[in-house]
Amino acid sequence: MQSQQGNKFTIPIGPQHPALKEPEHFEFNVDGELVTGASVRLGYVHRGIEKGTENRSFVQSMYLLERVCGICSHVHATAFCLGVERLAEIEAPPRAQAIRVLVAELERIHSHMLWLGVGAHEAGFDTLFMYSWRDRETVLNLLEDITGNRINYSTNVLGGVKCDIDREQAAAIRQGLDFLEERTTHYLDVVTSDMMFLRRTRGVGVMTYDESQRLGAVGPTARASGVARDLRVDAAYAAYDKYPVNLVTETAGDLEARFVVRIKELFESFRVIRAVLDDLPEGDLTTRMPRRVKEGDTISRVEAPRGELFYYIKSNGTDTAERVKVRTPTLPNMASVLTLAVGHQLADMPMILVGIDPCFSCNDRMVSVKGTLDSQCWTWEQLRQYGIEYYR
Amino acid sequence: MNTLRAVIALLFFPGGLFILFAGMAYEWVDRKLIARFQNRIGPRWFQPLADSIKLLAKEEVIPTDVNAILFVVLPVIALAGALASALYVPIIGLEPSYSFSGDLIVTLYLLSLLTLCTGLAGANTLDRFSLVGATRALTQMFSYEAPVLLALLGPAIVAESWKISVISEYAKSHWLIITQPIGFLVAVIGLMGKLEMPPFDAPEAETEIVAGALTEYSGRGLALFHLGKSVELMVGLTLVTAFYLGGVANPLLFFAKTLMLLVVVAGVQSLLTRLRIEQTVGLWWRYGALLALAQFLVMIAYEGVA
Amino acid sequence: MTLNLDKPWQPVLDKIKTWARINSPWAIHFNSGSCNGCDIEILATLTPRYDLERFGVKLQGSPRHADILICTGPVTRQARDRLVRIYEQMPEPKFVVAVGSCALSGGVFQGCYNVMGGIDKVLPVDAYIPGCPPRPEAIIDGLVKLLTQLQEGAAPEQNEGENTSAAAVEGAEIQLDAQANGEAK
Amino acid sequence: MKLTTMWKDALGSLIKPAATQRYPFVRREAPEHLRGQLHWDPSACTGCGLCSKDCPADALEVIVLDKKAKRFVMHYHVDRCTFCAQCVASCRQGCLDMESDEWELAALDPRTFDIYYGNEADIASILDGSTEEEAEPAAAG
Repeated sequence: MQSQQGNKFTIPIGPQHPALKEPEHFEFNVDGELVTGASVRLGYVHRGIEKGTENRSFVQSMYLLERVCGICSHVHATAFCLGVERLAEIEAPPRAQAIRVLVAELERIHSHMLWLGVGAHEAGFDTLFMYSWRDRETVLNLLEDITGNRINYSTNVLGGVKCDIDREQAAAIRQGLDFLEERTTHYLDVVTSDMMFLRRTRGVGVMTYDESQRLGAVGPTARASGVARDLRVDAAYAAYDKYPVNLVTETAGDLEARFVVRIKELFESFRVIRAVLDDLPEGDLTTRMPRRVKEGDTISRVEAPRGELFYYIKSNGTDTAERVKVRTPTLPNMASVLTLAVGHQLADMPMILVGIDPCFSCNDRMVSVKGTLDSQCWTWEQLRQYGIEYYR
Repeated sequence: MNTLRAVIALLFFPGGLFILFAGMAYEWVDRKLIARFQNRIGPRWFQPLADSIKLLAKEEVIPTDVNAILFVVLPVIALAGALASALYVPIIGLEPSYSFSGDLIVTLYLLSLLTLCTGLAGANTLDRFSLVGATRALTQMFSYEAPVLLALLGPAIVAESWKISVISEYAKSHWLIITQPIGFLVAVIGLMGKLEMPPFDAPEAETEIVAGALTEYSGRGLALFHLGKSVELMVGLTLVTAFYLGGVANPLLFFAKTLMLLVVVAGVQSLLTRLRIEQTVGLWWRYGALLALAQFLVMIAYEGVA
Repeated sequence: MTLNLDKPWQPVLDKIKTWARINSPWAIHFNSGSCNGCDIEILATLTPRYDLERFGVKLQGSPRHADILICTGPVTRQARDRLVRIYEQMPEPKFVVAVGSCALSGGVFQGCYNVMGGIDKVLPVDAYIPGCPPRPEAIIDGLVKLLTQLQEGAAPEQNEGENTSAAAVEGAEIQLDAQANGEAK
Repeated sequence: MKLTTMWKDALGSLIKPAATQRYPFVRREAPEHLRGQLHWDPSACTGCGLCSKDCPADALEVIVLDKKAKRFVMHYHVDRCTFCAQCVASCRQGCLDMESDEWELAALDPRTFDIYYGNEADIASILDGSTEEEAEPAAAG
């Protein structure tokens, strides 16, 4: 991917760079401090997960796909489970669906608070980073208490969920949410009124509505530009039809708007979690899931904290998927970074980059742009060979 | 006995060892305070010492294609400049070891040596982050140097001397922070800019250009630059306290005053977002320099009237 | 640097050096293909709840400043060379800590076509921290175990230093940018 | 627009104790359901191998020595385990348990990650009998 090349001084960011916790290589052409061009080289975290699912059973694939991304692991597993369950023509019990929603929203809280901290850190406001991560520990503790792990919860099994919520845990969640709600109100005040912070966010990296439509941005990045699109509202999955979500949009499209959208989404999450706890259906946690899944293919979409997550699953009647295709939200958002970068100061680059909440482990999928590769079925060996050549 | 006195002053007190350890102590207080502001425990009391010893004992990698002599010598000059400046300021409220009329100017230039060396060191290595860091460090230096000079000349004008000891003697009876608040502000903020502390840490902004000019330095060179910085922190605090906060006094009181100043500095560091380099320059020239000049005018007018 | 062991102050100097090294481990973090679950847990160890600065740990951006290379994730083909280069850029003495199941053995990614396996396929690893991801407490536990071992046995550490120093010199001879990213496309 | 918004937090935390846990010195009690090291209870095991079949990371091997006499040995690779507890969910006899507070698994030597559960004599026979076969994966892992 490239946008406007010039033969100027080039600043590389990545693969190892303190601004990015994940390896990815960006090159910014600068004229003094002004960025005149940007390009990215993806693929450092490409592991071949989609191909990997082809020699694993559905059960094993679920855990592999959960590790596409450590921050939004639950939504990956949920998307896969919903798809496979649809193929197998079963439906997880209502209690399981509600718990999926609950964990997904807790995860959204953890992801957004993490992002708030990272955003502040990129701007050089370490105090906000420290405090938001301190408060984030509350939600991680809750997740650890419910599911048994702080990250990569492995809540889902095919046909339901593993963990239940008892009264004590519900009380703990409510208590944690009260604390978080109070803190989140404070953070909303910080990102909208801190003069020094606003100097770094207001009017920086503006993406208009039209631009976001053209670049195909998704998730909170698009919602900050006024695009009212959220799968939890538009195509409610799991139990979201029972616990409706309100859309949060902003119109400014700059970094401040992205901060505000995400923080306001936190309030939505708090509300949804409380609604789930108030009205948690009784019943089983799992239904019986056949090991072999009927032949067919399906599409499964969920709203990850970063935007729309898309799964295509094809089964050929065995216990192994024939094809799994993942499209993660960072990839469509990545184009916007390169476009927005041009014309900004070098100092704003980390902020703009982080503004889309990038997740490169999600991002590094093999994508065949129409016409560049022959459309054919690639074997494991061919892919490995292609990988070796590509990375040489 | 003059020679012996000079040797002691250079090697042990107040130059040399004492100032090194004192500088590290101040650095620890600074780090600890920031950690406390961020609701953490923070480093242990010997942390800067351990860091320095470890770095000194570590391998120093000299990249190829750099001027090796410059690469090795620059950190030494930087530290030497900072150490030498300690001889002219009233460390912990004692009389400066050496004094001559006009030593204020010399001290200020000795203090700038660190930034200059950092800039040169960055420009010497071919690494791109170092180059950007060096550019930013020098840009920032040109922006704060003039206002800080103006701010420190304010006390000099009222004391009618360019000698640090005379000015601090004068300041003993006049709390200049009350009569020259703008000068005080500019001096403190200038000190932070000099030390590249947040929010003026654009030259070494970790998330943008890794470690700025010092990216390529490892081991000894890095240790010397770090030490130079902590010495400068101590000297700068001493200077500002002596000029604006009631001059030299008994050592304990003076120490307490510098610590109070450090609390303020640490607070500013942890509460403000990093400024972009063009915002820093704008801040200094649009507000810092102009305000300091305005204060000058008021002072001169007042003197003229009085 | 030659050590003359006849000098009477040598043991004292060594002790001071070891003390300083144990109390000031600066770390650099590289993700060579992890799902970033471990990355955020490593970052979390710096935040108020766990605060690794208590032990003098600082996360550095430049490999030149670091003593400990914290690796997460299985080694992918593309990240392999960068990982090795970062290791080579670090000055001696240096240590490698592998965090997370993937970094130890490849974990769930074993058998994926672009994954080479654990970190120890590429670099000599000094401490292993299993978990998916390990809790921040477990990471602290691993670091403390590594540091305790350094305190008890300075000897194996020095041997390792000699073994790897040749590689480091080689690395220094190649013109390196501070970051392993001047790669030719 | 305010100059700073977080001064209340900052000043407050000067008075309040830090949020830091003194971890290696004071150990917080792990949550009840924490997934730590896997444990195997051989009494009900039928050697069906579902656990190792469902394991996404091949961290489990059930070595059947004598199915009738119920002589099984469980070979558990901590370094491969993803702590997902699918094996616990898969086991129909409830032999496996992951809810333990053994999460301090860090080690300096990767050999400690190979864990055998079962009768000691059986383990010894496996270790003796298959040293040649086991040598390679042990060295690599």
